[in-house]
Amino acid sequence: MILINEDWCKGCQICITRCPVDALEESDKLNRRGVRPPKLKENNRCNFCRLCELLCPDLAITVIPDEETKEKPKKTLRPPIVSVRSIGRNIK
Amino acid sequence: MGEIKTAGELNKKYLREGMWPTIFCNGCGNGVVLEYTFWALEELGLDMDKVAFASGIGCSSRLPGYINADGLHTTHGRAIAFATGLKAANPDLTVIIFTGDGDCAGIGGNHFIHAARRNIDMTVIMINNFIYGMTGGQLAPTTPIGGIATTAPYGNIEHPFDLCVVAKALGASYVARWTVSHPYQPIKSIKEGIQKKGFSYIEFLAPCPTAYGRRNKLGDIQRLWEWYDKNTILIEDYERIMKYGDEKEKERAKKMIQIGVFQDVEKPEFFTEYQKLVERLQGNTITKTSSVKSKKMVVKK
Amino acid sequence: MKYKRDPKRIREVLGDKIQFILGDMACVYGGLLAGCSFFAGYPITPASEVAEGMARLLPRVGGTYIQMEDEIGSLAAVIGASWGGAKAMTATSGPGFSLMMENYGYAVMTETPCVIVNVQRTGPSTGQPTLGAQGDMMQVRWGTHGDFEAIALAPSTVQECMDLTIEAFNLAEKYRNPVCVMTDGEIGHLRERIVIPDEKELKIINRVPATIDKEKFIPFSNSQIQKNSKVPDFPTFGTGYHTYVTGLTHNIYGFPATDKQKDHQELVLRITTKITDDREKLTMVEKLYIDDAKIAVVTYGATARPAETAVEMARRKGIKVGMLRLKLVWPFPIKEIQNLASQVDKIVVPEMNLGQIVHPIREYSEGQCEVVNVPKVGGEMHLPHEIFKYLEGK
Amino acid sequence: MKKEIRICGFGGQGVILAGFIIGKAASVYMDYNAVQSQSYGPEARGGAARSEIVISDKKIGYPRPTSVDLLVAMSQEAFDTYRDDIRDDTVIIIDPDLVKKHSIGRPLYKIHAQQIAEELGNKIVTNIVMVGAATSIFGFLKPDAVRNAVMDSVPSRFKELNLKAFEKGLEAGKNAKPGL
Repeated sequence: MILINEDWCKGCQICITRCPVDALEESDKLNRRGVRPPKLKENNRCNFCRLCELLCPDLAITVIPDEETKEKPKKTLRPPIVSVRSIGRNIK
Repeated sequence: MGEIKTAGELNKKYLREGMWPTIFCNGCGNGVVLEYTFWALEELGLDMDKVAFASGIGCSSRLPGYINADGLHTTHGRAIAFATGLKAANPDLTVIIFTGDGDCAGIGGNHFIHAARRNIDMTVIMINNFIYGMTGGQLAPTTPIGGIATTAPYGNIEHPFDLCVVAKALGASYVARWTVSHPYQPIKSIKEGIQKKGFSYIEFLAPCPTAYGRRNKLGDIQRLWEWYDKNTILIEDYERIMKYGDEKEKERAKKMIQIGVFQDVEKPEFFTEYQKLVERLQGNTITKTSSVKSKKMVVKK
Repeated sequence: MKYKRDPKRIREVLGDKIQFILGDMACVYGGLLAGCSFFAGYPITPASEVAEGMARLLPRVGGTYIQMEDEIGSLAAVIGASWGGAKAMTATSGPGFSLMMENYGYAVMTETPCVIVNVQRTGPSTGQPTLGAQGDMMQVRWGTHGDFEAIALAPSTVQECMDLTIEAFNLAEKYRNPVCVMTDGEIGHLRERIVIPDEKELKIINRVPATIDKEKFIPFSNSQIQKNSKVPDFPTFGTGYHTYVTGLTHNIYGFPATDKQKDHQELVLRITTKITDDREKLTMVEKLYIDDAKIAVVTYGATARPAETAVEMARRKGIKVGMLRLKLVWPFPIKEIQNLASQVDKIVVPEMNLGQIVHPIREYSEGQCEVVNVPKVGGEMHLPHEIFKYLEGK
Repeated sequence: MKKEIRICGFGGQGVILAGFIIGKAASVYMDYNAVQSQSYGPEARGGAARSEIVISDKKIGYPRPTSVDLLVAMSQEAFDTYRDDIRDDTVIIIDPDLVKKHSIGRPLYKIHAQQIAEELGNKIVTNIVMVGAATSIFGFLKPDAVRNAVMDSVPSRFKELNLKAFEKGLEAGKNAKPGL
């Protein structure tokens, strides 16, 4: 479950674009500022990684892991910027 | 970590009531840094009565206003100097400074340099958005070459200022740089910085969609955030490439901004050393500045 | 380290009760006696001896001395220390004082008690570093931007350098305002005898710390102030009040209210009237032969010394001359000047500048008598006869 | 009663300390009012330096000498620069080895202060020798008071040397006769 403090949302959509499992989308309703806060998609693979919660610049998202979920909440690690495998492949 | 598990509860604990939402623009990185700081404080479990925040002038300097703790919102560039006095008066306080690139590298550069040199126990969180955001997008000491600002309308020709290199050279105890786009390493760094007895400098590359992004073809918030991922390189990766990589890789890496922990050392801290000085002086019998009393006499006129 | 004022240790460190010391050093003694536990400064002639004295003595009484990177940082650190609960001071001279102007205004706006010793010299710019002058008497009053009231004292002797530094701390704590001790290169570099007051002779005022329930406390309002207090209680950082202190126009809770006319007006009126309401209580003057005087010298600081000699010379010649010395120059003692102007035919104002305090004297004498500007610039005190010649005639 | 004293010499010779000692002796140990001031600045080392003391039984207004009662000169340049306001009865003491051109048509006291100090092993105490000589020649200052002030003002490891210098100066002053 994610809770959105809708009036705090400024509509940057960082949560939507950064979600590793593409679980969020714009909602239909407009908030006080005239932006559409995010919501979980009908069918989503949210694994409660909490990235959206941490990245939201306006502290508007709270992720609450569902009680019945068997899957353990995961921590998202920083993806390597340069693939380590590619490094030094030309060493003679 | 304490009881608090969700952002909602965290915000209730650390945000000053009634102050949120912020004055920051849509997509601004300042709020993210604040959230990271809250998580770090929460994981450390500090008593917020004993944590004080200081800031200068600029967007980032408004952050202490949102935190439910003592906050000193000072004059432009001077936060570190104010914090020096605050720490001297009460060394039990954990002092955290929020500052921006203009505030810290521009007008406040000298205070930054000397606090790092003295190794005063404080944590400086510098939010670098490459621009003077609050005043509307003027050239900052950190603006990349070619960057457009209202006061560099034809592209910046100045060499940008890398404060991490400066802090490292001055021997600051802890120096790190991260982007706001990934949460875990920065939270860890803030934690380590606060725990470090000495001067800690943590820089965040944070987007300013309004004043910087818009003028530099990065107006789209998503693209701006992506820019940070594409243009930064972990210091470990950078070093590996410099050692083993081919010329092309090296060229590419050199153009990127290095991120990571640049320095993490133990070094005598100013007020700890000062305390030793006081104990040394007070332990000794005080050598009198004036005459020995028994010898004193007043000769009658 | 938390500082606790220890009278025994202070006396031990200061040494003999009667000493022959520099004016600058007397400011150090005054600070220590008042309970100053933090000094931040930057070397500048002729004020460096204050920093040197503090560096030598402060750690011995358990206080903290730090040499900052400039004067801007010095006053910043002093204000920071004050919010940390310390009695704090700095010392500087003209150019350094100019650099402090922004944070001086910050201290006024945030109601931060602190003391600035200004061992004045002349300018513009670097001017004459090694010589004394009264170059900043107007800068202290009008130097920072916006509306504010200054509290400034002007010692004429080495003893007063100590006494008025103690007084400066008392006023700073009482009114929660920066207080300046406007000494000068002449007095600062003069050695004279001082008598250190005993502990029981000392009157020490400390700020009132906030004790009200943390939920109910309003940090920047007069609504909760204690009886006999002029200012809100002080919510020292680290005591759990979670106060937000800003140089921006703020409301009674301390939060920015930059676009609110009413909040700004209320704030600025509160921080100025706390001082102007007490103008007469604050007035500190010394009078010499004023009762029957037809000519008066109005003077302050170093200039009072040759002026006094000149007045004595005139009295010996039977001229009815008196002297009014302002020990506290700001807030300006309006009533004293009005009264004097209605009594005498002429007011003579010798100053080691081209004329600064002569202006408010002229303003408040309201045309009742002639006001004569007797300037002397170039780093030398007036010779007594240079003042005396204005006392002859009429 | 008012006494005005000027001590002058090279920067670094200790003229300011000499003035301080005399001022302290008068104000702390003889209970007079005294003020001491000095020239200070870029010329303090290398050029002429001076230290001035005004002693009075009344409150001291103007803190500088207006007419000097005692002039002590320890360098030619200082002697030439700072003797413009002397009176006929001003007591003048010089070190003839340092102020070679001192024939000004009136008698003055000559104390080989630096020579005496060197005989004691360190010319650093030249100023204290002069203070001793000035004490006995000028006659106004009580030797005990000045001795106390000397002992207060020097580091403990040099106390003995300074005391010797003072006594030697005192003695030299007693035996000195004014000459042209």
